[in-house]
Amino acid sequence: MAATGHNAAAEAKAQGTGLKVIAILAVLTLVEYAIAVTIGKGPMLVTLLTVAALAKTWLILQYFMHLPKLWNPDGGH
Amino acid sequence: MQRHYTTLFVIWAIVTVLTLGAMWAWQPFPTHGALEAAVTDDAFRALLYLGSPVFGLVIAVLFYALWKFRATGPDEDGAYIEGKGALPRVWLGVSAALCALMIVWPGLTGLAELRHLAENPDMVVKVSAARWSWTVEYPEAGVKITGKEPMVLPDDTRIRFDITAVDILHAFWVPAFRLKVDAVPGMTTSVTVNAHGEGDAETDAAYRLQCTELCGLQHANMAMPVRVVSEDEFKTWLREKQAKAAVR
Amino acid sequence: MRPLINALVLGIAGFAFGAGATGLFRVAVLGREWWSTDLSWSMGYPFALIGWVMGIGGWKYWGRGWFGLPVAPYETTGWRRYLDWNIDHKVIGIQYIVTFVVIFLLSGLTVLLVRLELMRAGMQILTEDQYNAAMSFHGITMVAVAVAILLGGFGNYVVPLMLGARDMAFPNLNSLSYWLTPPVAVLLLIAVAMGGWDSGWTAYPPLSVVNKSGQTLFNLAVFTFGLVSILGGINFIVTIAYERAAGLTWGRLPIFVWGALSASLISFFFTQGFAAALLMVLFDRVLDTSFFDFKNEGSALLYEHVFWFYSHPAVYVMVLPGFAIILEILAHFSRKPLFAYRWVVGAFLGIVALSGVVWAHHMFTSGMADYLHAPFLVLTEMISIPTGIIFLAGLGTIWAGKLWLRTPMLFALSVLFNFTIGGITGIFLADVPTDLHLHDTYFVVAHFHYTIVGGEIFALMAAVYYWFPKITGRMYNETLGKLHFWIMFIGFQLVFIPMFEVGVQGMNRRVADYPAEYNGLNTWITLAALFLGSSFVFFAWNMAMSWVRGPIAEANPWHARTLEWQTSSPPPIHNFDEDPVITGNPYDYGQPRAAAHARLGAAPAAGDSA
Amino acid sequence: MAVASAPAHAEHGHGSTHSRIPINRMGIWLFFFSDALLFAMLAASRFYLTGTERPHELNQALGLGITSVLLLSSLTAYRAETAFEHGNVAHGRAMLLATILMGAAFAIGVGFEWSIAHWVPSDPFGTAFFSMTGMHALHVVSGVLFLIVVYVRAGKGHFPVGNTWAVTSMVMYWHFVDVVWVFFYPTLYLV
Repeated sequence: MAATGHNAAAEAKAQGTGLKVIAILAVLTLVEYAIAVTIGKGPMLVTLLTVAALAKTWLILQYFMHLPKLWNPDGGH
Repeated sequence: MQRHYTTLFVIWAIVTVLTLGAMWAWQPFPTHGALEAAVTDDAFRALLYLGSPVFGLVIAVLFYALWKFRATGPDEDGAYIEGKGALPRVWLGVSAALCALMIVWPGLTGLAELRHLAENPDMVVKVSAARWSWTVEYPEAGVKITGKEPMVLPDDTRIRFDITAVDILHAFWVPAFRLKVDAVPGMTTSVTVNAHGEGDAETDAAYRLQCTELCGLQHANMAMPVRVVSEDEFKTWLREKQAKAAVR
Repeated sequence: MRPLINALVLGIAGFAFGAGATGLFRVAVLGREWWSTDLSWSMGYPFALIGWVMGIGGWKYWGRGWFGLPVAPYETTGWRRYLDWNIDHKVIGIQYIVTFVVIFLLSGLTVLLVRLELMRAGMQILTEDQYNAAMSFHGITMVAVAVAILLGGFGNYVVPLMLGARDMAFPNLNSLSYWLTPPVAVLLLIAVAMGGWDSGWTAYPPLSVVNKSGQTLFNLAVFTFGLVSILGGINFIVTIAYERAAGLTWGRLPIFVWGALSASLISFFFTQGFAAALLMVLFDRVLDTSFFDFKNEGSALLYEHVFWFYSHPAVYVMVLPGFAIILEILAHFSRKPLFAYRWVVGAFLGIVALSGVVWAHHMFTSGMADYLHAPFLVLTEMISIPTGIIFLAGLGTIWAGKLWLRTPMLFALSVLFNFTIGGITGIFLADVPTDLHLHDTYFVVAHFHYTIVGGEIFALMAAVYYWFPKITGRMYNETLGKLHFWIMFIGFQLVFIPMFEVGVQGMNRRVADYPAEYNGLNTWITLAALFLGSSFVFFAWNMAMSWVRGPIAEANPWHARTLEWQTSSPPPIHNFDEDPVITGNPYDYGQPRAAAHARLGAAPAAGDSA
Repeated sequence: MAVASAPAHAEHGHGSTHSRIPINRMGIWLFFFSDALLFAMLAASRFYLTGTERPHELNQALGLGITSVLLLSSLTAYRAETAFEHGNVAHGRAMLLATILMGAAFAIGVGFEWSIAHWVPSDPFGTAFFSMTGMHALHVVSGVLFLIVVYVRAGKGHFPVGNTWAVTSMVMYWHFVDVVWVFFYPTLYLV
């Protein structure tokens, strides 16, 4: 099974998704760092950082941890 | 069925009246030593009276069911009543209304009254708690007392206590005054009391400054006697204290 | 006995490893004494816990599988199953029930000591230190019993049966949860032997930070217990979501399952609050952090917020299964459908939701910001609305029923009485003006005993008598049962009604001594407490004797419709010989045309006639 | 977590009638949620104690560095899971190894941060900093240990296509640890 059932196309597609997600995550992290450096402190910074962290969490939950499989076991990512 | 409900209603009325009577006769309160006592005790009474018909209803249904709806085995079934009709809605409406009433009165109104009574105090007393004793300071007179010496307060005066602790949590409570607040280290909490009527710890346990937040070994004995005296007597006492402090 | 010995040996070895490694680090790197009670216990205990769980069978039957190694076949039979790792939910349920009944009785004896000390003003039989230790021990053990016995004990035994499942969703996790509880009891007893801790069950800092070392053991024990609670909660939620028999829709679930689900949701959502609070105290004690050290900008109020964020919802973990059990029993013993079933489910879920937003009513006198008083007053009093619905269901169910007054029914009816008093007096404590006087007085003690003992422990007794024939296959003695009920019921009123009065009069709680003015009522309370305590002699005697040689019980002595009664008593290892199919509602009494609740395989279920 | 791999289950529960995977998945998600609450309490305490100020200058380069390493390890963990699901064991193991190494690097980074910290645990920020990073590092280290077990088992061919739940669950745990850091990084370094 291990070698013969190897569905190369599907695997490549899934791995591609991972690369896209990590790219967005990296950008978001850099954005976080950049706004922290530029704004310094205050409620605006806290709000923006919260938004960025929630966005990152959503990406990881959705694509890396396959949250949708909870209610849709066969589908999702 | 009609007959059942009539009898139930009569029993409910009787139980409620009896409960109300018992609650009216019940006098558990310690001495009224402050205007605040009237607020809290009135709220207490109001809740007792509001609770009586509720209590009465439960007792009446329980009693009636035990009296009339008995069986000796599982062979016979009761009436098929699913409770899907209007009753739950009515019950929800009535209980929500009762709840709203209790929130507003005596809850929020009492809270507002207490806040009103706390405005613009006549004098400030500083209280400091430590394991396991109280230290009370009259900053204007420069008098400080501690240990088992009584804290003396003037009658008919609005007194704000500024309370803190030096080590761990304690709580300030004089049963005659009703109000209570924690003594928190690193923080000043306050409680305002309108002393009303003279009293002495010698004859009345309600006049004691009792710690009510568990503070370890001697928690139970962490109490300072309280005396409420007339304003003149209070001034005399303060002067004596000042004189003694000067000699030392 | 083998598993127990293995567990003890590995537990001690684990402790030696953890504490030893820490000691070595302290000597070699820091150049200090090798032993430091707080730190050595904190580091030794986790390894002791791992050793204990592995020794009892967690490694042999479960852990090996994680590493791809073959697990041992399970061969233990008879009573030895109860002293071994076992994944049968029925065995685990009995383990919980017996363990916590024993702790309950032990804690009850402790409180009699406390009451004897309080019989007169002044110190008589205990020192202040011993008093605080006894009072704290009573507090935490009874909280643990109240949290675990209904959900862990009867929940484990009955819920899978009611669902028509063969077991819980995670049987090994279930066994792990149970086997984490003996170390909790052992740790608390060692803490008492070391001189106890004097901060009560609430363990407020800064006292709990500067307290003696028994506090560290307390924190470790209760942290472990929190883990039990969370793992158990997760297991119930998943079981109820995924292991229901065919045809068992959400609208057909017996109400006890809903109670167990609601309580599990609460312990799952909120227990981490207590865990976090205990962990912070532990950090302050052993790692020199300053969460609560006011000299370093720490805050004692932080603990109170985090602590009550769990510990208020915890009371619903205790009483919701209690309510559910009595509603169950009221329906079966009145031979009537449960009144307003859907409303009750709504009320349970409403309580789950509200429970998370009322915690600060424990803090009206704590010195927290003034503007928080009014909102928490409003939210807290709103809890009376769903609770009222539960009362409607109870009263509506017995109305026009055919009440069969066996012992379980008597206990169930008494809950309605007790909780009325408990509920109404709760309003006094939610109401800020009265609470400012009543907070931390005996009024509070009376109130929560009326809710937790009156609401839950009476329901527990109802459950014990109700399911006794199912669990043991034997019938209890009805006369002894009724005697137990009447002594307990009357004794309970005699103890706790006067406590309301003495509290209002000005006696504060958790005191070893009090002004002589309160002598009269306290003497009365102590004598009544001895009377109340005597009822448990009848209970223990009845249980022990009936279990060993009571008359053999039928499969369904109460002629109840729910699923657990449709299998043999006690049930076979996989609960049902054939997987049941649910075909009707659980409480359709008095309706001749109603479908049976369940069909077992092809054969018609017993009790269909109902 | 690797609940399903215990054969004792097959005879208990409904075994063949419905799949264990959705049940295990629900269980592990509930565990994550519950554990997340503990971290949330710690993070909330940090704001309660020190407000939204950052009283000390932290080593920003180090912070960004270890954050990037942890984030990147989520990608390798994801790639490992996907590879195992498609029977690509060799690639899966390589990616697992990369994840383990990056996880270890993260833990070492935190240890280094601790050693250069110029604040102490009794300082209010130190209280929050050490307890939050300590709690998180404990999860990282246990995650690394779990991943090592999975790595070794994978080498023995324990995870053929269709039986990769043990890999999936451990990888999910790893992502969870990463999500916690997604919040802790700004909370400790950036605010």
